[in-house]
Order: sequence, then structure tokens, then C-alpha cells
Amino acid sequence: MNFKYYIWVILLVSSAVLLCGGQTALAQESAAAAAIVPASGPLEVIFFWVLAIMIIGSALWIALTGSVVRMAVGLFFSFGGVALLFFLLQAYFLGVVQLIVYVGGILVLVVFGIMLTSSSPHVRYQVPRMELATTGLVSLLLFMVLGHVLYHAPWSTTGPQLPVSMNELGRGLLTDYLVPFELAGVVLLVVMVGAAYLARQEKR
Amino acid sequence: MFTAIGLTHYLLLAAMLFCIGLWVMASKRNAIGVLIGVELILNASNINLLAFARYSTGGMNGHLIALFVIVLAAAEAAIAIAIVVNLYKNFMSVDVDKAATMKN
Amino acid sequence: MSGHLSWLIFTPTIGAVLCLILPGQLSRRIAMLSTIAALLLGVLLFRDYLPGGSPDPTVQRQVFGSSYGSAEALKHVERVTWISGTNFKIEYYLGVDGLSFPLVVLTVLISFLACWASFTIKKAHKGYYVLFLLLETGMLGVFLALDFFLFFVFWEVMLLPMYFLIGVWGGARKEYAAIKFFLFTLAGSVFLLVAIVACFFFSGRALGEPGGTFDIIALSTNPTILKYFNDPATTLAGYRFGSMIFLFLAVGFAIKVPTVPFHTWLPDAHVEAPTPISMILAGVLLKMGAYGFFRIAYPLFPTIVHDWAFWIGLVGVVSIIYGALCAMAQTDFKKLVAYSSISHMGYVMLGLAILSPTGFQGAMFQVLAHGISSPMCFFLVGVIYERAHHREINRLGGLWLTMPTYGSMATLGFFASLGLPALCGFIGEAFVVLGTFRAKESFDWAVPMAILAATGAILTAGYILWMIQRVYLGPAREEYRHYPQATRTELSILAPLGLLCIVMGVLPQQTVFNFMNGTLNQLVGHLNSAHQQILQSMIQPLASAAGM
Amino acid sequence: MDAGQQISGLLIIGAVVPLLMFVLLAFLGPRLGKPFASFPAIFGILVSFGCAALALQRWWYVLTDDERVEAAASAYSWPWVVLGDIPIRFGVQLDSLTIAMYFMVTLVSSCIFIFSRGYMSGHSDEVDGVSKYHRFFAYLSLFAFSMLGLVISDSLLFLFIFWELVGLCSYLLIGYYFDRKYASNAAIKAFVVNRVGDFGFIIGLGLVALFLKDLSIGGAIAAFQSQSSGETGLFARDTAINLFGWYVRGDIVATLMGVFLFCGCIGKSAQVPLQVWLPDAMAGPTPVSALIHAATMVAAGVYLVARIFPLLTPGAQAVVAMVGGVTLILAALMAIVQTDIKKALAYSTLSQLGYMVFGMGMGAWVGALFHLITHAFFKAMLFLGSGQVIEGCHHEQDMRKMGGLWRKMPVTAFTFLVGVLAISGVGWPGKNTTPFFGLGGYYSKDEILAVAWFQTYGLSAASDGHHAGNFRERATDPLTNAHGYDSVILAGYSAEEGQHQTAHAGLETASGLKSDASLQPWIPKWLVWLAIITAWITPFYMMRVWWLTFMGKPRDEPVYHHAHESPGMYIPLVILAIGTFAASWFLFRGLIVDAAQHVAHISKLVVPLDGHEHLIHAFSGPALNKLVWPAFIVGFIAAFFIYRRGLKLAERIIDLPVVEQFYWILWQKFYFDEAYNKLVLAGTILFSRICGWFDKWVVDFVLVEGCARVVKGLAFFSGQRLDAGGIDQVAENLGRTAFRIGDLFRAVQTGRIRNYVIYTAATLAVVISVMVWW
Repeated sequence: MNFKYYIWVILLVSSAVLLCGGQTALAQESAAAAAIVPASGPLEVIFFWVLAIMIIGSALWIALTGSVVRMAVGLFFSFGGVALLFFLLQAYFLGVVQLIVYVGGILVLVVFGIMLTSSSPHVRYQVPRMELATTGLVSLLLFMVLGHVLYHAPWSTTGPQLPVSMNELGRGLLTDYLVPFELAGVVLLVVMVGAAYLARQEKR
Repeated sequence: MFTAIGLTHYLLLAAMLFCIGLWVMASKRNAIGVLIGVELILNASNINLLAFARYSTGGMNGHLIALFVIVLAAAEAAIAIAIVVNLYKNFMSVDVDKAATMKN
Repeated sequence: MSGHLSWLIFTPTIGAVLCLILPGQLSRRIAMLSTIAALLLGVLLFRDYLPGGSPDPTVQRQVFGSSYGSAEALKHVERVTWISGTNFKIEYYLGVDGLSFPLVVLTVLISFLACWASFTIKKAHKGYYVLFLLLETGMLGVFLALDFFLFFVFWEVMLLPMYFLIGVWGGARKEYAAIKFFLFTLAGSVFLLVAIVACFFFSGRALGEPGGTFDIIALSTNPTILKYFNDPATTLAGYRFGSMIFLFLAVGFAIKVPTVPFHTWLPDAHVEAPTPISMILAGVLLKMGAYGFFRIAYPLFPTIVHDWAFWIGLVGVVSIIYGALCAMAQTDFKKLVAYSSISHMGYVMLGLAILSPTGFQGAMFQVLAHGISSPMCFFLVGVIYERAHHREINRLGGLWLTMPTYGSMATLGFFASLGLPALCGFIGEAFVVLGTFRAKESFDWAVPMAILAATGAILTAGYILWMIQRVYLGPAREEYRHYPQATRTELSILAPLGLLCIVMGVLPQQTVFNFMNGTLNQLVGHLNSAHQQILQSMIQPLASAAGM
Repeated sequence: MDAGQQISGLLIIGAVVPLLMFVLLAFLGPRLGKPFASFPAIFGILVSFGCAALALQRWWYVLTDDERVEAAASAYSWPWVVLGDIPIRFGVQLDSLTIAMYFMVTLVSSCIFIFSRGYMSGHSDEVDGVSKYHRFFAYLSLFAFSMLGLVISDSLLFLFIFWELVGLCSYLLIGYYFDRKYASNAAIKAFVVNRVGDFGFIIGLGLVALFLKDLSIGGAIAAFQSQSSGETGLFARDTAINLFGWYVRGDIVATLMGVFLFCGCIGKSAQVPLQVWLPDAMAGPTPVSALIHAATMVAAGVYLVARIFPLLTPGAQAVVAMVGGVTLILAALMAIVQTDIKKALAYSTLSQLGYMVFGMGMGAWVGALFHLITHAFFKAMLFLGSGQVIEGCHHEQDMRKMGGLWRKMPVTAFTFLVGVLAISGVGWPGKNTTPFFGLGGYYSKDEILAVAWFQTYGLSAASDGHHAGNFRERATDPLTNAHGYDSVILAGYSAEEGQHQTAHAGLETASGLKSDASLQPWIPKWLVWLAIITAWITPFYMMRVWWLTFMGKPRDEPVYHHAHESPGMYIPLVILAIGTFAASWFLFRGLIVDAAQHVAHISKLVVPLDGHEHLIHAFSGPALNKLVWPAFIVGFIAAFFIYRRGLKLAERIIDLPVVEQFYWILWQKFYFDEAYNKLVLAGTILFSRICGWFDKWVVDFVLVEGCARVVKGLAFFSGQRLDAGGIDQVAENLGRTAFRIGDLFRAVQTGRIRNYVIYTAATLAVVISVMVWW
């Protein structure tokens, strides 16, 4: 990977973050936000930025690397960062699920996929630089647009809410969300069968 | 802006992760790379959901939807990997370009 | 039997359904049975019109002689509301009169013979017969529907099976031909649809009602509607409503006829279609265009027609000459016959143009005669193709010696197509040409047009005889010598057609004119009187204004 | 049942029986086999002949004049169709002309059918094991039906229908040896050339329908009479008729109508310029040439002119006369150089048909029809004789290889000679006006010449007063007088009234005509000279044919050696020879004169009142007599001296400088065929190729395919470029389409999902931007 290129992209992205980042984010949020939970303390701020850099950085690494193994590693950091971010958002259950499912499940699946499919794990499929740049530019453009919208959107926030307890979630799953829950189960079953079918050894 | 964190920060982070995920999807010839891009996008959506759950009056809806997203993402990943393996069996490659051009 | 016409239309549909659910080995039998049933139902219509014991044999009996569109003139009427909304009502409105009756009989007859001739179809014959029977339903529906919307529905119902019949069971370039046929016809349908919708709304406007009517008979006989439709002051999007919609209808039907600028789908479709489908195509489908002129374009716009008569006639004459010349240049046997169809249908257009009883009778007779002779010609070509697997005229030769019976039938069929007197092709041409001479009052150029149309007869003789020479005459060629004689099945298809060629040529009055002259004469009278009334009503305000 | 129904019924039965035989032969013919297939046909025509004889007997020998008029009115007639407001009926035209024609046709046909039986069975007509023998007789029967139908029909439309049917039979029979290219070519040529004539005919019919509003012969003539009468009739000189924009004088339109109707005759009777098909038609079997292309069908044109004669204005008559005059001399000249025996006879037929048409145009109605009848007999006989020769010589038609055949086939030679004498107009004028002896041509041809002379030069040049016959002036109806039909003349000569009255005075007083004024102002005087010259040529070439064939020394030993004749075939020859004598003297002339009486009431004719006298003496006087009578002696002697020793002398004459060129022009038939092939035929085919090319490449390819390509391009653009990829979410389609519209010219056709992902993203960006900043 061309280092200059890397730097260039990083610069672009961070400039975008700076441009669009929450300069006056807090001012935007309702002053009448209920003070049920304390406003974010300095630790939260630090954790947020660290996690943000970790997530975005590893994601960018995924985007820029050509090796699929490195992508998996990047993915690990990215998923982990997101899980931590969930903890930061006081969604502990989701954070745990994220860790178990993503890091423990999907990531492993991806790694298995990599191992099963690479005739040599270091095979790289390069896309043309130009295409990389164009797609990056388009993504950046989209981000700028989205950021603008998100930034200027008058979100009716109420300030930080109480965390949702696991009990509540469990009850919700078995009452109001019973049907989607069951459906999810069915989907998983079907997926299991389907995946097994798709990946089976063809007999000739 | 660096001293206090609000909804907008999370949303922007999610947007950025989404765009990077998109970029990954769009710039990988490796099928697994494309899959990874998709996973990033799904993560971004989950961040959004939980951020809104925290900063807005939605109760546990955001949590549950995120939960379902994770479940479906897992399912999707399983299927996708199966497809990739199958693709590999057929083409001896996971290059999606080859899959596009080497129609039988 | 009440619901006679419904039974007639939907008997093939029932057959199609049966074909669909019963095993494929039975398909041909079911199809034959349902076409026979349709034939019987069609022929049963005769029972009311057979000349029964008229004391004076010299009196020419004309059924359907009541004024056009009246309850007495329409027989076997079935009228049920089909779809109704707040402001509109689509009816299931069927009826038969002297215009549709011969065509219905022609349709059931040709369908039966074409079904009988479908023994050549080997591939996927279940689907073939299902589509074939649906096609028959569509064709009968077009001829019997008296509701504009229902007409259009049947018109489209007929289109799709035809597309598949050409596209699946056709020859080498079947996809091309099928698509071409479909696109041309669809283009016509679009014009037709626009016209239908416009007529619906404008009829409502004419009557001062929120909705309009789809009733063809009402549209063509209600004086208020007629006046409004034909008034040059009625405009649609800034153009004269009448001229525009008449042109839409004319183009829509002319594509089907087909006349010269819109004809190129025909040779391709004919060449690629399997033999029985060619028979249907030439025998019935082309007639729908002419029928549309008679039933819809003319009665709705009696005054506009007078303005456009010259152009219709010109198109007819050009079709005659141009089709004949193109036919002369062909080396593909089937293409030659296809171009000759274009030439023959030119006479229909010319007969339509002159707006006189003679012209209408000639045009209608030509429609029927061509409906008999051209399926015969196509089947004759098919017989050769079945054996030789090519249709190159220049590679054939000496077939009369190889297959004497078939050769004689071929001579009969092609001479009927040539317009030899005492065969069916002559009457229509003679009526049209002589009628055109007498139409001098209608438009100035009638006499030159008649002369040009008569020239067509020379060209027709030229290309048909040249073709006969190249295909049938000459020494028997070695490669064709082993060809089997025409089989009984083949002869059983050719014989009724040949017989009809002769009978219609010798006794035109008894076989054809008696059944349609009543309606046609009434139609001409109706057109003329409506035209006069409209002119009167347009002049009157002017006159009163001038009087003031 | 009254007489009219009886007689017309007989005529119809006589016509229908051959049709039934045709049907029988068409279905059962192949099973009947070679000798037997001819029997139904012969039976049929004999029944017809019987009917004809019975009808003749009833009509001519039982009925009186008044009864005939009644009978004609009560003949059978059925309605057929109604053409607009013109009812068209099929009915029998019952008059003496019909009876005469009918009788002649059945008699000649019977002879020829019987002859054919022998002729065709000798022929090896089996091609590929398929016998066509029965087909020949089937066609002959169909022809007999059509010809008889033509003769009896009383409507112009039915005349046309049968007219076409005989054309069809002619086509089928000329192309009987259709495995040979030249035969099928000739058949096509005959049919198409006839169609060209019929094209004119149907225009004429259209004009009749337009102006006279009646297509029956009688009705049309009556309407014509009333329309052309007075100052206000449609065809009056002062009426202006709008003929597609141009105003044309009424009498000119009437003339045009007549000329167009006459076009049918030009085609069928092979007049210039459509004469080209008849010589080629000799490709058919010889009995066909005898029956169709000599005796009956080609004469139908003349019959048509006779029927519509009252519709012809003087101008139209002049056209008829000119066409006939040109034909008769051109054909006679071409006949001189022919070496094929049938071709020579064909040209002589042409020439004689020219005589008939010429006579019709000149007003020699009786003469022309009488010539038709006598010509039918002797020409049929000549053709059958030639058929006998050809058959006897094993299909050798070239006269250069014949010679001396009279020893091998004496009967044929004799009957042929009778024909030669008849066509040459051999006769011997008796004292005063009663001829001592004469054969058909002597009466009929000379009568045509006499009337022509009278029409062009009037009486003064012809008559010295002493020989002038008895002209009786009949007051005509004033209507025709006003129109320019100056008078109706019934010029008659009657032996009983052999008083020598001068005609001048009568004529002058009655119609104000000066005696030296020609009665037909439109007819140029030189026309009659063409006919007179031809009268000198005819004996020469006919004697040439006879001499080359039958006399002299055999020029080709194998041909001579095989030559023979058989009684089954020469008996019809003898019958026809007897018929030639009989027709010259009995019956037919009387019938025709009787028919002429009725025509003469309404149209200007020159009609002798009584049958058997030689009009040329009575009428045109010794001047014409001296001009024509010695022709046959001179011609015979010339032919004898030139062809006495075969063709040697003739070849030397041909080599003379001026003669050589003239000979080549004749040999090339005045280049008519070349002109038609190069101009008309090649032009039509070229034009058709151009049309075919135009249709294929311009209409179909450029217009239709072009439109299709454009639409397909658009469809491809939206469907393939914008829509492919298989991602079927609506939003995605929308986004991709939107992106693609912004990126029209990028030739990216990837089919890669990742590209579409980015297109989607970009589209999303654009869409959101638009929503935000719009």
C-alpha cells in the first residue's frame, strides 16, 4: 500500500470529521434535556474519541489493505470498538451480544471463510488505483452530505436516557416482539440449513 | 466539541463507519472483503440505533431492533460465507469480477 | 339457444382449458373437437338466414336488411354489464349482422382447417393447441364484440397467442418475425387504445354526461355523438378531433390490413410462421383490419371519411401495384404469396375508399375471397415445404409432374388468387374496379385509380404465372422425384378450400352477397345520410347567421 | 315451353355437357387410361353438336322471322349479382349470329376432338410415367364449354368471364408440354399478353358501367343509342364529361369507350401490337392450334367486335379498321419467310384475323363474320393437315426437310390444297354477277374489300353504273342521324331484282351524300390498299407452304421414308373440307345476314340483302374486281416458279442486297418481340426488382429496422446500461438510473456489484443533496 496515499485519505477523512464534527453539537441538543443521568463526563469523552479513532482507523485499514487476512484483523478491532462503544452507550447487553456474535461468531466465520477459500492466503485482488480513489471520493461525498444532514437536523433529543435492563429486554422479546423473535429463530434455522446446503460437498 | 459527547457525535461516527463500509464494499474484488464491508455498514446502523435509544425516547425499541440486526447479520454472514465457499468451489477463486465474467 | 354467440366464442376457450389439464396426447383431438364444435355453432347461425321457400327465385334475398345498427339488423344480441364504475359502463355486448356474419363463418372454417392442418406441428403440441384455441376465441370475439372496450380486449387477446405461435413454432428467424409482428400490431393497438379512450370521453362530452359510452352501435348511430365527432370545431389538444381520431383508427387498422407503408411485418411473419398459422394469419387476421374500417372507423366518422377517401384509395392502389411488383421480385415462395396478400388487400382498401355499395360489396367480397384463397395458397406452399424443406422458387420445378393431383389443386388455388373469372378472386376485383369507375362522383381521381387497379391484374397474372412456371412446370427434377403424392389429409384440407373458390366465384350472390348486402347497403345509406345531416347541421348556423 | 326457352335450353345443355365431361375427366381421367380418356370428351362435344343441330333446325327452318323475335325475347336468363344498381344476369343471347357461331364451333370442335384422339395417342406424352393424355381432353372439354358460353352469353361481363376462361384453356393447352421450357414460356406469354388486352377491355367495361349503367349487350346498346342521340345526350358532341379533371367531349369519350372495349379483341385476336403471342402459341399440340388458335378462340375477338358494333362510334371504327389493316399486311409479310409449317399457318391466321377486324372497322359486318366462319373451317383443316404432316413425319415441323409428301399422304395433300384455294380466294366470276364457282375466301374476303372500297372511295370509283347493285335506302331513326351517323345503309343486291338501277341518284337524294364522298371520313384511303396488297400476297405464301410440303422432291430422306397418314385422322380433314365447301355456299351467310338486319337498324352497316352473290361485282364494280381477282393466279404461279425446286431459288433471292435486309426484318418479326422483351418485360422485371429492393432495404431495413434500432438502442441504454445488474430493489434501480443519467457517456458495462454499490452511494448523495439544497 502506498503510504502517501494512505496519508492523503486519512487527512481527507479527518478534515471531514473536523469540518462536520460536533462543533456546536451540544448547543444543538436541547437545553431542557432531562438530567436523569449525568451528562457525559470527561472519561466518556476520552473513551469516545479513542473508540472512534479505533473504529474508523481500523475500518480505513480494511478499506485500504489488499490482504484479506489484514482485513480480518482490522475487522476484529472495528467490531471490538463498536462493542465497546455499545458499553459506552450503556447498552450492555447489546455490547455483549456484539462481542459474542460479531467478534466470536462472524469474525471467526470470516476467518474460516478466508482459510477455506484462499489457495494462498496472501492472494491479492487489486482494484485499479483510480477506482479506489473514485469510490473513496464518492464515499466521502456521501459522508459529507450525510454529515451535513445529520449535523443540521433538529433531532428532538431528550438527553441521555436510563439504560435498558436485560430484564426489560427479555420481557420485550417474549411479549411485544415475540413474533419477530420467533421469526428470527426460524430465519436462523433456515440459514443453518441453507448454509449447510450451499457449502456442501457436491457429489458427482 | 471535543469536551462533551452528544447524539450528533455518535451519528457522525456511524455515518463515517457507514461510508467506509460502503467504500470497502465498492473497492474490494475479494468476495470476503465485500462481506466485511457489509458488516461494517450493519455495525454503523447498530451504532445509530443505540445512540438514538440512549439520547431519545424510544424505550427499548432501539435495543431490540439492534438485536435483530445482529441476528440477521450473523445469518447473512453465514449464508454469504457459504456462497463464497461455493463460489470458490466453482471458480477456484473468490474474485467477484471473475464471477461476473465467467458465467457458464 | 340463448347465448349462442357466447358459446361460439368460448367453445375454443373451453377446449383450451381442457387441453391444458388433460394429457398432451389428447390435445390434438380436443382441439379438433372444439374447432368442429365452433364450426357447427358458426354454421348453425345460418339456420336463421337460409332462404326458405321464397316464392320468386329471382328476388334477391337479403337478410340483415334493416337499417344499420337497429335492433332488427343485429341478431343474437347478448348484452350484459361487465364492468361498471361511477361514470362508465363496459358491457359484454355481442351481436351479429351482415358485416360480421360472413367473417365469423370464415373464421370458424379457417380455424377448423388450420387446426386440421396442424398435423405438421411436432414440438410442444399441447401448448400449441392451447394457444391456437385462445387465438380462435380472440378472433371470434373481435368480430362479434359490439362494445368498443370488449373489442379491444379481444383484439389484444388475439395478439399474444399469435406472438407465441410464431415465436415458438416458427421457422429460422422466428424470434425476429414474432417480435416484429408483435411490435407492429402493438403500435396499432396503441393508436386504437388512444382512439377508444378519446371516443369514450368525447361521446360523454357530446351527450353532456360525465362519462361516455363504449357502445359501438350507439357511437355510430347517435346523431348527437356523430355530429360532435365530425364537427371540425371539436378539437383535441388543438387538433381537429375527428380527423385525428379517424387517422388513429385508420393507422391502427391499416397496420393490420396491412397497407403499404405498414406492411413489412407481414412477409416476415408469414415466412416464419408455421403453415397453419400462416393460414390463420392470412385468412382471418388480416381481415380484422378491414373489419375495423367497416365497423368502427367509417361509421363513427362519416364526414371525415369523405375527406380522407382519396388517400385511402391511393393507399389501396399503391398497395396493389407495389405489392404485386414486390411479389414479382421474390424468390422465396412464401414471401411471394405474402406480398400477393398485400396486393390483394389493396383492392379492399380501394373498395372501401369509394364509399358506394358496389365498392363496399366488392371490398367485403374480396376480404372473404382472399380469406379462402390465401390460406389455400399458404397451405400449398406448406405442402412443398414439408417435402423440400426449402422455399426457394428457383430451386423448385416440375412439381406438377411429380405430384399431379397436388399440381392441379395448386393451379386452382393460384388461379383463384390471380383473379380468374369463375373463381372467387375475380368477383371482388371486378366489383372494386368497376365500382371505382362508377365512383367518379365521389372523387375526381377514381378513373385513373380504377385503371391502375386494373393494371394490377396484369402484374398479378405475370408473377403468378411466372411462379407456376418455375415451381410446377418444367421437367420433373431428380431430387424431387421421390416426393410422395399429396396425402389424404392434405387433400382434405385443399378440397374444401378449392371447392369454395369455385362456388364463391360461380354463385357469389347465393353464397355471399345475400348475407351481407343488406347490412352493407344500409351501412352506405347510413353513412351518406349521417354525412348529409352533419353537413346540414353545420351549414344551418352559418345560414342563419348570414340571414341575420 | 315456348321456342325461345327450348332453343336457349338446348344451347345451354350443349355448353354444360362438355363442362360435365371436364369434371368427369378431371376426377376419373387418370383411371380411364390412354385411349378411353378421349371418349367422354368426344361424347360431350358430339352432344353439343347435336344440340347445336337441333337448335339450328328449330331456329332457322321452323321459326318464322316474327317468331324468332319472340323467341329471342323469351330466352333463358337468370339473375347473377347486382353490381351497385346494375343487375347482372346470365342469359342467352338468342339470334342468328349466336346460332351460326354455336353451330360452327361445335362442328369444328367435333372434328378436331376426333382428330385429337388419333393425334394424341400417337404422341408420346408420358413424362415420368405420368400420362397427361386425359388432361388434354379435359382441357379441350373445358375449352368447349367456355367457348360456347362466350358465344351464348348476353352480358358483357359474362362475355368477359368466358373470355378469360377460354384464355385459361389456351394457357393450359399451349403449356400442355409444360416440361419444355418454350411451351410454358409461350403459355405465359399468351396469358399475360391477353391480360394486357383484357386490361383495356375491363376499362371499357368500367366506362360502360359508368356511362351506360347496363352491362347486358342489348341494354348497353339501347342506352348508348339514347345517350348519343340529340343535343343533350351524354355522348353528344356538345356534352362535356369530366374525366378526372379534364373535360372531354362526349363523343370522344364514347369513342374511347369503344376503343377500350376493342382492346379485348386486340389481345384475343392477336392484332398489332399484341400479335406476338399467337405465333408462339404454336408450341401447343397441333389440334389445339387448329381449334383455339385458328378456328374459334382467336376469332372471339372479332365476335366481340360484332356484338358491340353498335357501341362503336365512327372514330372507334376507324381505329378498328386501322389496327386490322396494319395487322393483315404485317402478318402476311411475315408469313412469307416462315420455314416452320405451323408458324407459317399462324401468320396466315393473323393476317386473316386482320382481315376480319379490318372488315369490322369498315362496316363490313357480314363480310367479316362470314370470313370468320369460312376461315374457321379451312384454317382448322389446314392446321389439322399440318398436324397430320407433323405426326406423319415424326414431329418434324420444318418445311425445309419436307417435300414430295403427296405420294405418302394424298388425302392430306388434297384437303390442304382445298384450304389453300379457299384462303386464297379462288373463284371464277360468272357472267354478270353470278359467280360460276367460288370458295369461302372468295366471297368473304372480297366482300370485305368491296365494302372497304366503298367506304373509302365511295361509289364513283367503283361503279360504272352498269354493275352497280340495287341500293335501298332506309330511313334511319333521326336520333342517329343527328349524332353524325350520317345514314344507315342497307345496300343490297338481289338476283331477282336484277334490274340495273343506278345507285347514285338514290343515295344522293336520300342522305345528301355526294357520290364520291367516302362514307367513313376518319378512315384513310391507303388502308384499303393494304388489304388489296395482302390479297395478292396471301395466295403466294399459301401456295409456297403447300408446294414446299407436298410437292417437289423429298429433301430429307428419313423424314420422307417414315411419312404416313392414317384414316382416323384424315376423316375429320375430309369432313372439314366438305364443310369448307358447304360453308361457302349454304346456311351461314343467310344466318349472318339475318343477324345483320337487326344490327343494321341501329348502326351503320353495309349489308347485302341476300346471301349468295359476289358483292364485289355488284357493288364496287370491275375496277376493284380487276385489282383483286387475278391475285391468286399470279400468286400461285409465282410460288410455283420460285419454290419449284425447293428453296434454292428463294435463297438466292434472299441474298440480293435490298431483299436481304427486308428479309431480316421479316425474319425478326419486325422486332416486336425484341422490343417487348427489352422494354416492357425487362423494364417490368427491373422495376419489380427495384421495388423488391426498396421494400427490403429502404422500407424494411432503413425505416422499420432503423426505427427498431433506435428504439432498441434506447431500450438497450435504459435496459442494459441503466438497468442491468440484477439488483432489484426499487430504490436501488432508481438511484442507479439517476446516477447513470448523470454519467451517460461512460462506457462502463461492468456487471460488478461493487460498481453498483458506488453508483448507489453517489446517487444517494446526489439525491440527498438535492433534497437538502434545492
